Amino acid sequence: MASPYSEKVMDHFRNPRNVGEIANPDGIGKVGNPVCGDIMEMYIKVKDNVITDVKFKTFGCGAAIATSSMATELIKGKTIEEALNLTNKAVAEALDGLPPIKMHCSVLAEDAVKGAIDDYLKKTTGKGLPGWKPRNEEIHEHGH
Amino acid sequence: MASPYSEKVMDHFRNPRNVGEIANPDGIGKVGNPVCGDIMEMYIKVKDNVITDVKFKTFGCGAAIATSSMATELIKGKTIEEALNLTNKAVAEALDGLPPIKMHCSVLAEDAVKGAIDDYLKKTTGKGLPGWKPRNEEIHEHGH
Amino acid sequence: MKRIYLDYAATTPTHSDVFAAMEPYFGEKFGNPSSIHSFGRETRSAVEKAREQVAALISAKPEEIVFTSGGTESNNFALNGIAEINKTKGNHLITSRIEHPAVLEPCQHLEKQGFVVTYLPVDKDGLINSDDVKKAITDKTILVSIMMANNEIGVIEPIEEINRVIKDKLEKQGQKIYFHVDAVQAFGAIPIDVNKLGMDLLSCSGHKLYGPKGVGALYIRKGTRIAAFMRGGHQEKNRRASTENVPGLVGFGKACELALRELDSRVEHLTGLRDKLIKGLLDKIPETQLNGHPTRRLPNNVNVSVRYIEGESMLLNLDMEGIAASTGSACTSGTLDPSHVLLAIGLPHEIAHGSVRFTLGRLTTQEDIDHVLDVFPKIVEKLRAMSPLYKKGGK
Amino acid sequence: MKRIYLDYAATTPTHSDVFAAMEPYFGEKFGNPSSIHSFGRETRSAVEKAREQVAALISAKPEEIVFTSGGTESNNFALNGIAEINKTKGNHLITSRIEHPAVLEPCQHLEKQGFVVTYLPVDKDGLINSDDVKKAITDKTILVSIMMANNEIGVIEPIEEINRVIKDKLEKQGQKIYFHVDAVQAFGAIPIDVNKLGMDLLSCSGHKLYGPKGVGALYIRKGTRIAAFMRGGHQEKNRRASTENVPGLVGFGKACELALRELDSRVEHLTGLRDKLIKGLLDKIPETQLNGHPTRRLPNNVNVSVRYIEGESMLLNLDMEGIAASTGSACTSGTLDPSHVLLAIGLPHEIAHGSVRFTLGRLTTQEDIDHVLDVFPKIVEKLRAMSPLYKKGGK
Ligand SMILES: Cc1ncc(COP(=O)(O)O)c(C=O)c1O
Ligand SMILES: Cc1ncc(COP(=O)(O)O)c(C=O)c1O
Repeated sequence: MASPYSEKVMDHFRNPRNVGEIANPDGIGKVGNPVCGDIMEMYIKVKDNVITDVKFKTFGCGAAIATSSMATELIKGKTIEEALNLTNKAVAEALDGLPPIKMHCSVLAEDAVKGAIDDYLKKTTGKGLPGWKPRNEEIHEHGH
Repeated sequence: MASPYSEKVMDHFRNPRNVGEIANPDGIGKVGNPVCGDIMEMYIKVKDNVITDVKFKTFGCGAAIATSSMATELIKGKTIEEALNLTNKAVAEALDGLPPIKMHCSVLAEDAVKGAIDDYLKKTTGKGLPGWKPRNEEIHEHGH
Repeated sequence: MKRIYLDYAATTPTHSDVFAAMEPYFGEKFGNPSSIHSFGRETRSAVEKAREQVAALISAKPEEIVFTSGGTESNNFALNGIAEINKTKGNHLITSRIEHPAVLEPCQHLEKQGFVVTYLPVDKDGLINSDDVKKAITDKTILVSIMMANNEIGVIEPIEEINRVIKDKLEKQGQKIYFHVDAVQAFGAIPIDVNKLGMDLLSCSGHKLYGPKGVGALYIRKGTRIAAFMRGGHQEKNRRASTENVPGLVGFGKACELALRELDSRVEHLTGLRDKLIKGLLDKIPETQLNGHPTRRLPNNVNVSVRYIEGESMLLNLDMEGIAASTGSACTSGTLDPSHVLLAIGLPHEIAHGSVRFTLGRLTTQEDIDHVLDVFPKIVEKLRAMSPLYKKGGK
Repeated sequence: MKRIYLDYAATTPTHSDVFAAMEPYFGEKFGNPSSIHSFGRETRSAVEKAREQVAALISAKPEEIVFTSGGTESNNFALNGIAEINKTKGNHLITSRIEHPAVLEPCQHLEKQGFVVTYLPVDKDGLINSDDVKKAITDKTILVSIMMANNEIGVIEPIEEINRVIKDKLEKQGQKIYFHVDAVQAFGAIPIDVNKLGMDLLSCSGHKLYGPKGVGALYIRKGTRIAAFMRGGHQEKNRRASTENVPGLVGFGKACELALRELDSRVEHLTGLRDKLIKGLLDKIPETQLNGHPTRRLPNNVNVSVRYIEGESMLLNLDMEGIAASTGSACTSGTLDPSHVLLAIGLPHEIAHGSVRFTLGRLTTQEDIDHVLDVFPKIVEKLRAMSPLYKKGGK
């Protein structure tokens, strides 16, 4: 029983922004797994602590694609700290909301961003994001 | 959930034959009771062992009225023995059938005839119909 | 011959506006509301609109409405669903002797499963006493089910008072007892506000208020846990599986919208006709009595007992004159016992057998009533003339 | 944009002849079939005619048909009703892993009440092995419920063989096991003869064969005892209370009449289109597979898995092009697990997530299929381009 998506979601689904890969990324976030039906990969390019470029690839439903797309827009040109402040709620709100059963997609998008930053920090500082791990496993359990 | 009655039933219901009482009857049969919602009274006039006149009064549903009416037609001009051979099935068949839940009305009609003859025999011979009693009580129980 | 329909409590004709609202949802907008494509989205929103229309008629929230296939399902759902969820808390149910079979039969079935049911009596007018409800409550009571208005004699029960008794139990002893109301006859016929009346569950059915047959709803107050009655797909938030009857629900919604808009004028129109018919019958036909409370009754219900004659034979004669009515006589029901409702108000069997119900509707006119008052006394006379119980010149 | 509907397994548009047959029963012939007056008699006979039409489609007797509100109710009724009546004889049920939720959920609910249910596996084509049924039978087995045709992958199960296994048990050991068949998808789509196939109960639903939504039937072989599911009035010989949905039943009957008349030509038309679509999809889109047996399948069912991409995103793209289809992906169902049917035939999760079902119907044309074969490969290409699982040039 799917509720229709908002116009914003459909816009990002129809014309996803920043699709693709970055050849030599400064960080890659890979979250989700095929069992759940959602996989997101996010690639970032960072210069002077600013995310100068970002691309994604997503296997997943309409909401997964739209949240990925929206997340890339929201962090492009932002500092690492700003990007880390991005919450899944903010992604969902920027899309004028998501149906309740699709909220996990926004979590995935937030996690993909965090994953990419974690990877970037590991590469540059040797230490990742303190205490961070993707939440999708957890959510998967709640979904049942 | 009542099935519609046959045309014959409706004809006898619309224009019941032999309605009324007989002033000085040779026999009266009274069967049924108000609890069940059916009461029949049958009056007969007998001459030389032949039923020369018959009338009825009935409190009851359409089938009760139609079966009373049909029963009077079927025994009028008949000998006592012929009248005693009248079965409820014969009454129902003469009416082109009755809905199953209404078959008890034909039993009542048969019993009203028997009751009137029983009464006539008691009056004339001092003994009624051997072993006879109205069946409506029985049927009432089965109806539940 | 012009036919006069006076059996609106049995069912009503679908209103032409209702039919017009339904029509596009058969061949044109036919998608399954669970589908995500455009065909499904257009029916999904139609179903949600219908839910709002139904909710509005009783001042409920749309999410408190679960659609069903009719009043019977709503009642079975409410009783079984509440009993199942709460069986560890208690096994006692309270209802009344004059409920519709769609409440009584599920109750009897629950008795076979170990539940205990109290069937409250009513007074001679058909009214349930809220004190009786109070006295019947035990610490094992989990559910009270009382109808809002009786389908045979039209009496309107003191739902608000009964609810107060039940809520008292919660406030004073902390015992939560669910209150279900079968409002199938009252819904759309008299004003209902679930918040003022306070019940937890309420049953209604579309075909009693100029909506289509085969649809109904169960109002379930927010926060009420209930076991599903039909299991399968995720429809109705897992509370009632099965592909939605979209045109039916759209029609039901429309019927509720019309009922809400026209409620006052319908009540006024019907009350006038009802009282005219009651007065006319009692005046013109000796030894006739009204069944059910004279004023605390549905605006459209007239139920009379006519002594010495039987209900079905009156109905058939009325039908021959083109007048459609109903009876509480056993003869139409497949059993030999007359209406349990008429027996519950204390009528002896032979008088209960001799009752007729006229229920009026939107399309009933003064002329219709005049016609009945002209025809019916003659029918009574004819039948009394052949009744062994009736002795001419009064008994 | 012209819209192309390819989701006939979800629901069908009401046939115009069906609608025409129903129309008079809303506002004009609206009586309650239980009423004895003329308004009731005309709808009573309409209901009985509909019963004959439904019975005729499966070579049953009219009195073996009980009307319900749809396939879900028929399934719930059959499973609960047989389990309840026979619980003293045994507590074991057998069904399959690929049944519709309207069978699986009632089974799970019966498990909570102490029944034991065996869920049989299927092979990679979706077929149940009648030997597995045989092995699963214990002396506590009272009911076997197997669907005739699967709603997702269209596979047609060996009902006649399974019935033989069950009847063997009766003949050799004198153990009566009831056989229920959910034929909601097969009914009107392929020939069904209840006497040849031998089941005791069979479920069907009106809206899957161009009849209205909200009506269905349960075939109950003569002599089969079953507990009522809805209790109340005496409708359907006490087996299913509630005022009959007269227009719905009339429409359902008409739809069955049409299906019977047109069955052969529908099968021929659909089989041709189905095979064209299957071939076209597999030819045009690399790394795509057909789900369900290639020939023992419903004439209108095409279910394919497209690697590396997810079902809902395919559906939304199809919908943007005006094409309505369905998916076994979790994303439409409110859970995260993909279709239990696709998992049961052994698909890994990620492939199950990437499946699409096209179901064809009376009004589907060659041009529609051509259009899908033109549009869909482009959608796949677009989605694969953004999939992290897809490495260009094949992986
Ligand atoms: C009071 C009452 N409850 C329940 C019902 C059952 O409703 P339905 O026939 O729609 O199932 C009716 C009507 O028959 C009724 O009058
Ligand atoms: C195989 C099967 N069984 C049962 C059902 C349930 O039917 P309905 O939606 O009419 O209740 C469906 C359809 O959704 C089905 O495909």
